[in-house]
Amino acid sequence: MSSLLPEFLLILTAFFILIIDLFDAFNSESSLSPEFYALSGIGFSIISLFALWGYAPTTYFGGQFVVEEIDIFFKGAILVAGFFTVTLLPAIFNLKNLVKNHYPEFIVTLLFTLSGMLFLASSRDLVTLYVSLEMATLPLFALTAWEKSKFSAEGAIKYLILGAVGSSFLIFGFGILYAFTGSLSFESIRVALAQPHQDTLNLVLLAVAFIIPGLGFKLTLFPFHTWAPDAYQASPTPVTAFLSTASKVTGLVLATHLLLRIFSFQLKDLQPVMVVLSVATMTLGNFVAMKQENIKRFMAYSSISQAGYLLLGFLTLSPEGIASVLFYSYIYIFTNMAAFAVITLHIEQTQKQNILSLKGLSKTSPGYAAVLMLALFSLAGIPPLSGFVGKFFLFSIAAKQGYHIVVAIAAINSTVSLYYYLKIIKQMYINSPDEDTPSLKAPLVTKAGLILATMGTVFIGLIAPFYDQILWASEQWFKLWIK
Amino acid sequence: MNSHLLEWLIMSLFIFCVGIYGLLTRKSGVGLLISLELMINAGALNFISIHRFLYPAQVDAQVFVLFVIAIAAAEVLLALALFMLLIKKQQPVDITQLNHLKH
Amino acid sequence: MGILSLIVFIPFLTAIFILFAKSPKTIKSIALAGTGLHLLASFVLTYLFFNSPQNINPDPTGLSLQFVEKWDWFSSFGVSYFLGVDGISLAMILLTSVIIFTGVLASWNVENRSKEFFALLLLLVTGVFGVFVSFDLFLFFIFYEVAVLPMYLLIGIWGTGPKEYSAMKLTLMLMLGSAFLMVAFLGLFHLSGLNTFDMTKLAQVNFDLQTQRWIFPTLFVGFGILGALYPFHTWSPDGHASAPTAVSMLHAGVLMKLGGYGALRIAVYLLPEGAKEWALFFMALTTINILYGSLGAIKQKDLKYFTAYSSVSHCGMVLFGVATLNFIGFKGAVLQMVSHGLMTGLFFSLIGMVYGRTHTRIINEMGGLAKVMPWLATSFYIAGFASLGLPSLSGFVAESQIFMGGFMGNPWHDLTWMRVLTVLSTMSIVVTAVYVLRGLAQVFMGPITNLHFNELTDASLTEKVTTALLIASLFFVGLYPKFFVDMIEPAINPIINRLNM
Amino acid sequence: MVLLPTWMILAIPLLSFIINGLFVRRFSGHLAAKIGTIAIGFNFLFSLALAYYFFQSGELSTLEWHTEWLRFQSNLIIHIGVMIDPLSAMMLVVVNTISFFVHIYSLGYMHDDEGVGRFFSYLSLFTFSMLGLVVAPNLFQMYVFWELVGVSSFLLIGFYYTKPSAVSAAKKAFIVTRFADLGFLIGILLLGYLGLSVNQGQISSVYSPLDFLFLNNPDVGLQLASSGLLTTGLLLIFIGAAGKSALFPLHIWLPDAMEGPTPVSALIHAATMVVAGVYLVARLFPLFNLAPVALEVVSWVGLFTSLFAAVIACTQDDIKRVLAFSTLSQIGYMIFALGVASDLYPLGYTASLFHLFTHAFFKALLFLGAGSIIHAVHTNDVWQMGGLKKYMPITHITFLVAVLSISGIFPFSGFFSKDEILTAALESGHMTHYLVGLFVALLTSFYMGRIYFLTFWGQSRSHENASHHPHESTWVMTLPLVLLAILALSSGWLPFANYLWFAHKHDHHSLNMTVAFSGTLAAIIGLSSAWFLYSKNNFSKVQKIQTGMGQAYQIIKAKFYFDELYLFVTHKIVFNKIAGPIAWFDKKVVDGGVDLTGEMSQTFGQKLTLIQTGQVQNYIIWFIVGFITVLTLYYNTVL
Repeated sequence: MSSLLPEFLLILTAFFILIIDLFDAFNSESSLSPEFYALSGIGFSIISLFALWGYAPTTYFGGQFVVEEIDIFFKGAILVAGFFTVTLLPAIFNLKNLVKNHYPEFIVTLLFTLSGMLFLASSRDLVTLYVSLEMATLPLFALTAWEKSKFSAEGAIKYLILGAVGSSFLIFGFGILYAFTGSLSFESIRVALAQPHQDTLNLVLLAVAFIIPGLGFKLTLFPFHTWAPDAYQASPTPVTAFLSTASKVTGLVLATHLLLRIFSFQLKDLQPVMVVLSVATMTLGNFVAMKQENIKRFMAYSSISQAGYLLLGFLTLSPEGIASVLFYSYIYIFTNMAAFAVITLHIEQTQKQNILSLKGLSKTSPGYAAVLMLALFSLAGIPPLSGFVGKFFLFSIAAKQGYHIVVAIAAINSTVSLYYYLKIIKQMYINSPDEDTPSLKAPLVTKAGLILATMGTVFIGLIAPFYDQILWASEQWFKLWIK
Repeated sequence: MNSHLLEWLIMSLFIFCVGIYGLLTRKSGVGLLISLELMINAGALNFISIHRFLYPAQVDAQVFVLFVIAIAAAEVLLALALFMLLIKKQQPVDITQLNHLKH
Repeated sequence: MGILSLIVFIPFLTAIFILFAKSPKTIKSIALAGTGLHLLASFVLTYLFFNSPQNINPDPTGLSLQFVEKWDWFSSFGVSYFLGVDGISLAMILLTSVIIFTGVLASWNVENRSKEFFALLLLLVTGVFGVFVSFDLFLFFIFYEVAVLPMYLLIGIWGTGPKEYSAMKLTLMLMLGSAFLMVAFLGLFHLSGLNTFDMTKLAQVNFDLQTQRWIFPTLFVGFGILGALYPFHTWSPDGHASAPTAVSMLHAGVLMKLGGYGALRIAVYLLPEGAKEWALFFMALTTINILYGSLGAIKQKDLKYFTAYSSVSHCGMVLFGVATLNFIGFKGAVLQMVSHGLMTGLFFSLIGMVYGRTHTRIINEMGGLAKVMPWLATSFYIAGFASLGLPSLSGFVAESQIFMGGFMGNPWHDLTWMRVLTVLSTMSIVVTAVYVLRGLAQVFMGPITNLHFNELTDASLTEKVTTALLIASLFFVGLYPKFFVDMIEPAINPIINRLNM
Repeated sequence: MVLLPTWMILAIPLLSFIINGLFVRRFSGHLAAKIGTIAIGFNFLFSLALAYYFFQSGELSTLEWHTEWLRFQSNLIIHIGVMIDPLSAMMLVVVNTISFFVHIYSLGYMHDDEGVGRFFSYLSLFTFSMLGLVVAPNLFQMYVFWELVGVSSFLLIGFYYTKPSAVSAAKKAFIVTRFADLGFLIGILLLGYLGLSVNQGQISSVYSPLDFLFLNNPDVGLQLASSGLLTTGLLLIFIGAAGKSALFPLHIWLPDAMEGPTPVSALIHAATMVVAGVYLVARLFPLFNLAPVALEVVSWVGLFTSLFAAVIACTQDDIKRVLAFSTLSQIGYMIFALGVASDLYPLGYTASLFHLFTHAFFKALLFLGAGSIIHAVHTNDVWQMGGLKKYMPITHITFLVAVLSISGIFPFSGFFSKDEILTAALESGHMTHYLVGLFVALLTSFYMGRIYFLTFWGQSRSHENASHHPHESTWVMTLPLVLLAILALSSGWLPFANYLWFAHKHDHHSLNMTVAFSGTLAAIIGLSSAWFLYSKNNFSKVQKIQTGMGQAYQIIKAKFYFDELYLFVTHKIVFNKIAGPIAWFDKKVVDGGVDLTGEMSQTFGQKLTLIQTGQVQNYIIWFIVGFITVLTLYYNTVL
């Protein structure tokens, strides 16, 4: 039972907060504000997650729910993303009128999404996969529309419609897969797909064609990314942060299940598709980000381009591949969260979302400007920050497969990405602020989250044992599974 | 792969395409939801027809379809809630008008 | 924590200290103390290098590195923190410590936001030192990009003229160069079969000709972009013109040498067959580089563009020396790196001083300054004579080696072609003489053009120390080249043996 | 071995340069002047003693001292050292004497100039580099000091740096010589390469391939000659020599070099620097001997320069320009004397060096004399002088001695050295060289007579008011004049042949009567026609001749428009047609290319933003497009 503990703790905290809200207990002065409960809930679930570390992979619900070392790392990443998102919340929800802007409900929805994502990581058959995927995505539609701004509804609706289209493609694809074995578990499908005899070959083709868009939607790959900019812009900044980190990691989890656990024998033939998709995503993400004015929309395209880099990790069926993806996703979460912390404070306190409004931030609040600069440099992949180390390992996977041209394109793309990151740094450091701009003030919790994220951005890449542990975990997984 | 199953698969593919066509042409929000439902149900139909012809014994497909239906319902619910938001802000529930967030 | 890690991280620690300092006075003195300490450390390193027992690498094509520090970092990825020093790196460390010391001195009157200025400057120099001592490609790449990145802020915030445009262009082009390098390094790593980034091990691998044929040009161009190779040099004139004095001193003096150093140390050493295929092409390209740079300098109006074009031509000579693929040519390339570093350092510091007084860098607007500032005029002339290759100054020693190397040819290239290219690039000594004398005569000689030049003052103490130190080192290299030749020759033997293998 | 180590001869001027240059000249210029003069005086005595001991010891050549300077590779090491042999001993004496006398003279001439300290430190720098060039044991060290001499001449010509004409003259001198040094450097590289290939044959592993003792070694020479590249190498080196000695195509800088103070012209542009080219050809003569084509070129270039310069000298008005062209013509003499020499008729070699020896004294005397004249009348223009005989007796007498000596009248040194050159040309069968040589001798005596009569005879034509009469210079300036006059007289009698000879030492046979007679006749004709035209004040006859020659006279007077030609080539062609377009090309095309890529990616990004139309329907279309692309892509990879 213990390996279900992380998910269970989250749901328990969610209900606990609901009950407190029921009795309207938050308004009284004595009680702690809701995010403390959420933070402690997530904290406990992280601790329980890593307590599972030593035990051999444990299976529940007849093989539908399995916790392997690799899943522990994926779940860890999701929980960390959730943790940071919660630290951002006090910055935007002014605690006086909790009831009016439904702060406790926001946290509850968030916790439900998180638990859905954790279930997804351990699912081993199509039903659990689909259910937990929807459990992870549906609350997000609600969270995107939380703000009372003019366009929040529009963004949420677009997100929902495309989400529905994506999941319908997914279901159709799963249907075709079901035709092969009659059972829904990944393992049996994978084995069945190992030697598809001639006439079912085009069926496999159709299945793949239907499933990739579903994955593409979740991972914001090129043709399926169109929802992301609008959804990121419409939602409140912490949710944008959550979308760009946690939902990105969920996409990676989905990719691990689909590409490595189901289509592992088709991976060789899928390489050209994946290469085209990743190059297209990178290039689109980087080149469009150059022309963006709005900060949130800009971060959307930046995260789309990161998805392009992450896809490179799936080009190979080797432990290094999944290890570098995981390593980079941890780095990406810490970096993005550091960046979003400053952006949330800025947008919240100046009510302006235009990049130009960042003018002279280094003079008004030097500390936050330095943090944002470090985060952006890490996103651009500049050593000695950890973004570079992560990207280097990812590109090395593509180079290992001999795709040197792809590595070249990716390298050029990261130079282009440096251009638009430097544009922001120019605003902050070179241009001078208008006279009266006040310096940014941050609630204690957000400041703590910010410091933690910055420490992660700088040090994760330098600490070798962290990567070695991830690599060991993926080797265990491959050893256990490729036999 | 007997012929009957093929007919059903083609039928579900056809419904799927109708759904897509509906999505692309409908202006009103509700029309959109209907075509979304069509697409999701086409997927479910797919499952049922395979279950009926190939693996009548296993019950997995039915479990899957039940979940699909439930989740589709949840999505529709959410969509309607969002439309309510639109209406509260005096914006018409017309998808083609919703183009303020662009480029 | 060996001496090499000390050498690399002294500037970094000084930068950290500076962040805590308050008044500009203390900031500058900490920076000066740090770089002074560093200068001392590099002299101690040189003393130890010559006197401590040399561990000679038995295999003739292997590098014999001293003071090696090697710890595993990402062991699964074959990445290790591998520092070592041989003749070439030591020469470059000496150059860099002199330039950063004089650079800090030259920027004594930077008032606005001097804390960030000195911190970034020292961060940049940490990267440069790191490159010269690291022998693991991954570590090399990290230090390589750390050296390039502060440039954007340094030029962007403290620069003059179209500073944002040139800062952005400079950073992007140099980053593009390092993109080339990343592709090549990953290619080397994966095609070598052994899972390591350690340069000494990669040097034992004989890559097949096909891979060498595409990796070598990528590497050479990647390094060439920083070393102002012909078509990719456009960032250098704008970059230097807009950069503040110390930054352009450091950049032209030291950073552009990373290109030459990398081309020699990595491109030619790891891929000898690729070098044999491509060297003649790059030799032709660098000949254009040399003549084009010097001819371009004649018509320049602004003193900084004038020096920037001259350093494009001189850096072209470094890459020309590397492309000759023979013993004398390589030694000439390294000597030219040292000599050009000192020369450009002196030139840019002087321009900074003159600009500080006349507030104009346009050559025609100035005239007859020698009467008013004799010290600056004489040091300007010494820098000019060094750049046109007057004997007894470092320029001549380096250029004669490069031209002799080019003339001697190598067994793999057609001798007459090399002779033609060498003669063409030797012509640059005349063109350099033309533009140096024209420029200096216009600025310093002749009657005083506008009147309020009369009350301009001559060099202050810090300026005198800067110019004296640089001029002394120029004369030292020019008069007693044996010191550097003995240092560099053993380090070049492995590269030559590898080519002859 | 002399009482002091020979490298002292180099160290003393260098020391005086450093002491004066860095420290003393700030405090008192005059002290610096005195230090410089004493140092060179010591050098003068030391070189005399050195030459005396060397010629006593009768050795061929001694490599006194050398240390490794620059190592190219193990078998190509460049040494800095001092080599004494008859040629360098003679040159040591010449350079040190002239330099010493010029130093004394400058004490007076530069007395009231505020940059006197700077002047004397530059003079010591020049002497140091000239001596370094003279004693160089190898070609590379000679090139090093060759450049240092070039720099010191640049500094000295541009001494009055506030005068724009002096600045451009200094620039022109340095750039033209630098252009010639390019040829010299390439020549060195070529000879170094050839030497290396010969050296592999281990002829003599003691020397590095660029040492003179190695290059002049007969069997090495033969091997070098067989390689076919020797002639090109030597011609390249001759270009270097032509640049420094201002031979025909590269002569334009010498007349402008007169912008410098007169003592500088006397020292550098009369006696020492300009003969460096002759010294270089003489030093490598055994090699030149093996390349007859090169020798031919040398002789013809020398001949043409002497004729060309002599013709122009007759038309110049500025006294220093006349002397400059006369130097050009005399150096042409020395060069063509070397050109006609060969191992069959070695007399040309000795004659050329003998003429170098004597010419140094009387040309320095002429310049110093001109200096004291200018000092007195404050103008260079010959037409504003006249009748100075009465006011400046010593200058007049010494000037006369020099004029007679250069024209080649009997007892004076010029007669002997010029006579030997003409005999060498006659005996070695170069008839044209002999005849042209004679004609040039005539022209020389004509133009020398012309300026002598114009300055010293007739009435004073100076615009200054009559009351202020020019007075004789102080003893400090006249003493060197007298000493030089004595030397100009006596140096002719020195038995030069048995000190300096090539191939075999033939005994000093008597003068060749026909040459002596024809030479003196040419001199007398020249002098008398000059006396006839210029001694009286009415110059009607001169006007008649000038109008008679018409346009030709103007062309000659304007130095055949060579200066304008060079200006045209450098400014119009190089600066505007090559450097300008390159600067433009770099700004617009190469820079433009980079900016273009920037714009292109910006517009590409702009186009891509249009995918986000905001319409949900379009997003779904993109979704389906994605589906189709995945389908087709996967289809053609699998099937």
